[in-house]
Amino acid sequence: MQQNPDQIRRSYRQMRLIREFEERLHIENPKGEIAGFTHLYSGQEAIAVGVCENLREHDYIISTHRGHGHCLARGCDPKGMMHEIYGRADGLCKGRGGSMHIADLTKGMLGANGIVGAGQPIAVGAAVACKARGDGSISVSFTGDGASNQGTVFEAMNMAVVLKLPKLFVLEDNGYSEHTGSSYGIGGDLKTRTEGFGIPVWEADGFDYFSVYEAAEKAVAHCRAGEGPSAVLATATRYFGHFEGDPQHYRHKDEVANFRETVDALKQVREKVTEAGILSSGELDEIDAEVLSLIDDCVESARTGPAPGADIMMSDVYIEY
Amino acid sequence: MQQNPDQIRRSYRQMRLIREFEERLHIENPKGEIAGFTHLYSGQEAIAVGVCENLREHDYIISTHRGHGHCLARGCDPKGMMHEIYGRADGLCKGRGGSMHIADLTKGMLGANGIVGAGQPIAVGAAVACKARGDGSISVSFTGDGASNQGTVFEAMNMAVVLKLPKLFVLEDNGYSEHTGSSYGIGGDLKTRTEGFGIPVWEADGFDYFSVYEAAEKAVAHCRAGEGPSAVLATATRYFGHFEGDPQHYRHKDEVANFRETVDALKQVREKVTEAGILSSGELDEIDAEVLSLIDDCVESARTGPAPGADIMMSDVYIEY
Amino acid sequence: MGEMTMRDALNAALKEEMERDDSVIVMGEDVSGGAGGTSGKRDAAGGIFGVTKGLLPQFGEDRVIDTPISESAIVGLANGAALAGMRPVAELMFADFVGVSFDQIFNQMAKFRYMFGGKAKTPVVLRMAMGAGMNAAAQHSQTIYPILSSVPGLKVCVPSSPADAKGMLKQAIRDDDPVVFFEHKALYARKGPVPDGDIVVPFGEAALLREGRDVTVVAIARMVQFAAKAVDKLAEEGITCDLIDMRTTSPIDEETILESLSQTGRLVVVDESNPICSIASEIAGLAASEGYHDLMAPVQKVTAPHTPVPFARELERMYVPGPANIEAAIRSVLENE
Amino acid sequence: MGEMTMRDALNAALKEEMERDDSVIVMGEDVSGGAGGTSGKRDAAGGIFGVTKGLLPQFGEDRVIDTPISESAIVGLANGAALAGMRPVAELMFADFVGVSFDQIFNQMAKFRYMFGGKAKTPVVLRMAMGAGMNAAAQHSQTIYPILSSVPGLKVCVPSSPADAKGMLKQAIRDDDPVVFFEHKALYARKGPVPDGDIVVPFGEAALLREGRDVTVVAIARMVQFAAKAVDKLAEEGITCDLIDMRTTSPIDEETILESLSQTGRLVVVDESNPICSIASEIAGLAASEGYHDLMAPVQKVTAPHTPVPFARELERMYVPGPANIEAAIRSVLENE
Ligand SMILES: Cc1ncc(C[n+]2csc(CCOP(=O)(O)OP(=O)(O)O)c2C)c(N)n1
Ligand SMILES: Cc1ncc(C[n+]2csc(CCOP(=O)(O)OP(=O)(O)O)c2C)c(N)n1
Ligand SMILES: [Mg+2]
Ligand SMILES: [Mg+2]
Repeated sequence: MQQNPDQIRRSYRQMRLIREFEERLHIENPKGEIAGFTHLYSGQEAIAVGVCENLREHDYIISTHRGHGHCLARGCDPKGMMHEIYGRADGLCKGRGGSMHIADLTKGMLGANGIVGAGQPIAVGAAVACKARGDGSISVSFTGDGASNQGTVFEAMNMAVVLKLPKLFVLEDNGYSEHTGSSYGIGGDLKTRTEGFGIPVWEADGFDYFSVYEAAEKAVAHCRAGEGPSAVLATATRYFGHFEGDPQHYRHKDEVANFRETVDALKQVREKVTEAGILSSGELDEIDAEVLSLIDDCVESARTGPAPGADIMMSDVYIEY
Repeated sequence: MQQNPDQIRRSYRQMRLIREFEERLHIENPKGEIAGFTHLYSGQEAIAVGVCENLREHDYIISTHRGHGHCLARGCDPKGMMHEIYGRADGLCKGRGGSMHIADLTKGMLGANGIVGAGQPIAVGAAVACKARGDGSISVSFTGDGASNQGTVFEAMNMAVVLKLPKLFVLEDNGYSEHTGSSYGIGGDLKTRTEGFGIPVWEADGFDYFSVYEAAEKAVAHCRAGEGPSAVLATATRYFGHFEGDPQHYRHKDEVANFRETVDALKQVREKVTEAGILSSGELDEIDAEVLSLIDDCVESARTGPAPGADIMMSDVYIEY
Repeated sequence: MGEMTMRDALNAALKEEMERDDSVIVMGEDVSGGAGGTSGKRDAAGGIFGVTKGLLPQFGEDRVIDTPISESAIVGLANGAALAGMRPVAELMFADFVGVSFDQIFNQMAKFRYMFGGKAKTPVVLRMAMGAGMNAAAQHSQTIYPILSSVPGLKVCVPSSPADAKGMLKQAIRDDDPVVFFEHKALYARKGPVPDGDIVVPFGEAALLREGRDVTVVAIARMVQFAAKAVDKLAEEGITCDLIDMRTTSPIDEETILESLSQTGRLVVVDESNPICSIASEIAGLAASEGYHDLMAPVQKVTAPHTPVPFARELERMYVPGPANIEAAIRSVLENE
Repeated sequence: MGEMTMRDALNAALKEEMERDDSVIVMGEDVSGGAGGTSGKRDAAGGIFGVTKGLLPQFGEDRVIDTPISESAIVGLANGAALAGMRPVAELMFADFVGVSFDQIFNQMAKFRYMFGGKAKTPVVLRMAMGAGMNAAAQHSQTIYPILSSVPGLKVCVPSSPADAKGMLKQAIRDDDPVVFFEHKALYARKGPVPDGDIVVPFGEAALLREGRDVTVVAIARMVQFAAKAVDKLAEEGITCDLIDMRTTSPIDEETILESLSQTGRLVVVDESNPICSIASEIAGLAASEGYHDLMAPVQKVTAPHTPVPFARELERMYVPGPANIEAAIRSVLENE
């Protein structure tokens, strides 16, 4: 925990932003205004933020079906995101993508992706561009424990090694792949499997922002130095169901409450930085309040945003046709 | 080398059969009577035979695009195969499959396959059937060094571990993936990568029949005992080009000659068993002569076999339609 | 004859076939669920749409196989098990995931029998949920039966009612050829009458749901319902249509369609897919060749536009052909001669 | 204007575009070859069909990228590089390998721009060799442009001549949309005139190769040659045809086809693909809808049968539509009114 107050303030705010964005969606969702599948990231905030705080302007990230956290951590506009989730014409993707396809190319955010395991080879491709530019930029993919069993993920790892690309693989084990525990579907273990391709892996406690930040710092440095791909393996949990509406029969009813009470990422940062005297409780409360009101704004504005019309349905299939 | 003379006689004959089958095709191919792609197995005989000699009637194997060796080692009829390669109506696949699709379900031979990496998940499926029957039978896939980079192969390995199936993965590193050295495309190494899934790997010298036999013996025993999948990793070379007609610019011109002179699989067996006094040189010569005349027969008969007609083109798309 | 949802009808078909034949096994992601979870409860999912619910408790883990997220391997697993004598029913969850498993469908299961000289049989059923209606956007809403129907060696089912769903799934399981079985998401919860007992619906036989004089309306899956609405509405005006539910898009029951066309002379084809190389194109093409002499007006294809499936409610509603589009198309073939 | 093979024309297009624009890169299995081999020679392959020969020596390993056998990752690589500002030309070797990489084509490159609100562009060119003619059997001989043409967001090229191949590949590389580029194996070695200098063929413009009064013949890739034979033969008898080379199957130049049909009233569509949901079906369907009032006889579709591609010479020859089939179809649309 050698970070300066500004860095911590920013990271804490990012984590709080993700948390409140997701907790609020969990409240809004049952009201019926939000369409489609919504996969929430609450509980894993330290991973997205711990990794993305190590990134630079020209780096790329690619996300998963559970993309809000990665988008926010990468700096996507929360209001644009909320409008997108509500299917508004002025959402980040004009209401055509929704929760599962939020992207912002101007931020180097190559999209959430509804196909599990599809993002990894794409991110490897972005790493080809990074290498060609020679500016030390890197490309990052996020991969769930369940997704890690998809063949494309292994192909991506192998390809990144063969081409010696600046590619960071972030493996997020949140305990579940839909309704199945992550241990069930993984032959061997995530670390050994990744190392088998010749990729160094830094492990982290995914509830602990500092742990993730430090692991990512090393892994990112490896990539930027031109040493080829690297990986971060972080373990945490998701606080909500696989998607909103999931009755979670597979889960002990106290499981999440225990995590929330003991190792919650936000709680941990707050305790550590106040105890260490880096930031005061009051400063953190201010951030919390600011974020809460921002989220209020986002939801209010999204609820009444403009509906997309036929022109939006028919456009952007091609650039020129 | 604790095998009895009968076993050795049979294995030697199998290897000789593959060798002469392939060498003869190499001679016949430029004459223009054989259509399509032909990938020859010469040089790797010890692998197919060393593995298949460990198999039982109800086991399954699945092959690759380079399938003749596996087919013959599994007991497919050489004449039926030769007719197939010549595109005859009475070939093993009625002339519809050709070299790349030879199969004989009655022998538990689930086919050569033109799609690199496609056979492995299929063989895992056959292992599901083996497990269900509970008769100790197993399913074997052969995989080239190049194919080992296909995502489906990793998925198959993982699946076999998760479902704890009696599935043997035979990895054949013959030095090349088409026109590229095998080292180029493989991140990490084949052994560590496979072990990363929790699959034990037995290594073998793929030029040495006894080495392969013994490695396969252990790996097969592991599967039959219900311990889950296992692997054999064998290294050898192919004596001919990737396919017939390949000018092999990627290869040093003396490379194959050196292998043929020093470590050739047939030569090694002959030397070892005659030196150990298990079989005499004369006995082996007899086998060679018998095989040569069988191959003559096969080619003669295939050259004049019946051409397939429209009925064959239109049948077997469906069983009932 | 009871009323049940398509979901329950499918579930019953699976259960009955598994009881009847030990070689029938089920596999896919979360087909039971709960393995490795902290509640200790298995069958926690029963399939993401609940179609395989209750099978694990009854038939056990060896016959109801939860898999990792590896669709190529899932379909490969089914293919290999089928070659080795079993009757696997693999679930692909969303039809869009054909993307990650296409080789095993397109180059493997469809071709084994032919390539291997007629010696293989591959009795795989590949179930998948298709279609828009859940605002699941571009990668979870497609209806790709045209792509699958174009592949020789595959049979393709697109049931529109609970009874057909049950009878066709039973036929699919008993069929010795590989069958791709599409279940429309928007139909799972719809109820309909299902005859008691062992019903089997043969493939390649379209159903004539309404009889009429004026127009032949051919529809698929969810579009059958919308077409029925349009047809019933027009009937009140005295415009009557033959309404044909294709039921399988491979094989296509060309006879029933051409027979109807020979009576009406006018054709509307309703297909939720994108328009190019669709089943709508195929049937329109059939009318231009085999049906030419009967055709008295231009064929109308009613399809989704040539765009991915959009997310927002308003957009998805515009994207999916509805009763109003079908009604307009029927009117137009009557006007335009 | 020189004579060259389609292979050389494609090679020249790649070379010229790589010289023109640094962001153009090439990737695939053995696009150069020789890495890790014992001869020490690179560019030992230059692509399995020789199309990328000589690029590595000129442009280096960073722009001519040999890959492992991992087609999903190859296409993914191209997709990601394109999103990040490059213009990748990825080679899939055989079109059949779309099976193992379909998701990256179907769910990713085709949909990024739409799903992402119009902010992405994906200027990928995906080259692949298609078609029968080499006795490469069921998994190495398919012509799957109908499947790709059905996917909104993709453009699809099917050139029939060296000049078009060059001009269309250049357009494909400069195009900001993803393009699937089919090269017919049986055409690589065929020579034809290619204009000097920088030629670019726009997409969606079919070529009228012969003009006639009696029948409109629409053909694709290798079928254009066979159709030309049939058309030229019939011309000797005084039967004259419009021969239309589609050149792109997405977009389809419906105007040119309908315009011709309005003159001839008769249509033959020649497509090497399997018949169901083919481009032949699509064009026949077009005739039944937009072209209805001009149609004076049943449309004839000349396609491969609904079977996988068989291996043996005799079988493959029967499988592929030839000049005789086309001639018969033309005669039949003239007889049958
Ligand atoms: C190719 C593909 N297969 C299956 C799915 C359905 N699916 C969506 S999320 C998911 C589980 C993913 O688990 P994990 O990677 O651990 O991510 P998490 O949901 O835990 O964040 C599955 C199976 C999909 N979207 N794409
Ligand atoms: C999916 C797929 N990609 C590419 C090919 C083309 N191809 C055929 S064999 C081969 C090389 C295979 O190398 P390896 O697995 O080492 O087997 P070997 O040829 O050495 O026996 C390639 C790339 C193919 N048939 N299928
Ligand atoms: Mg997870
Ligand atoms: Mg090899």
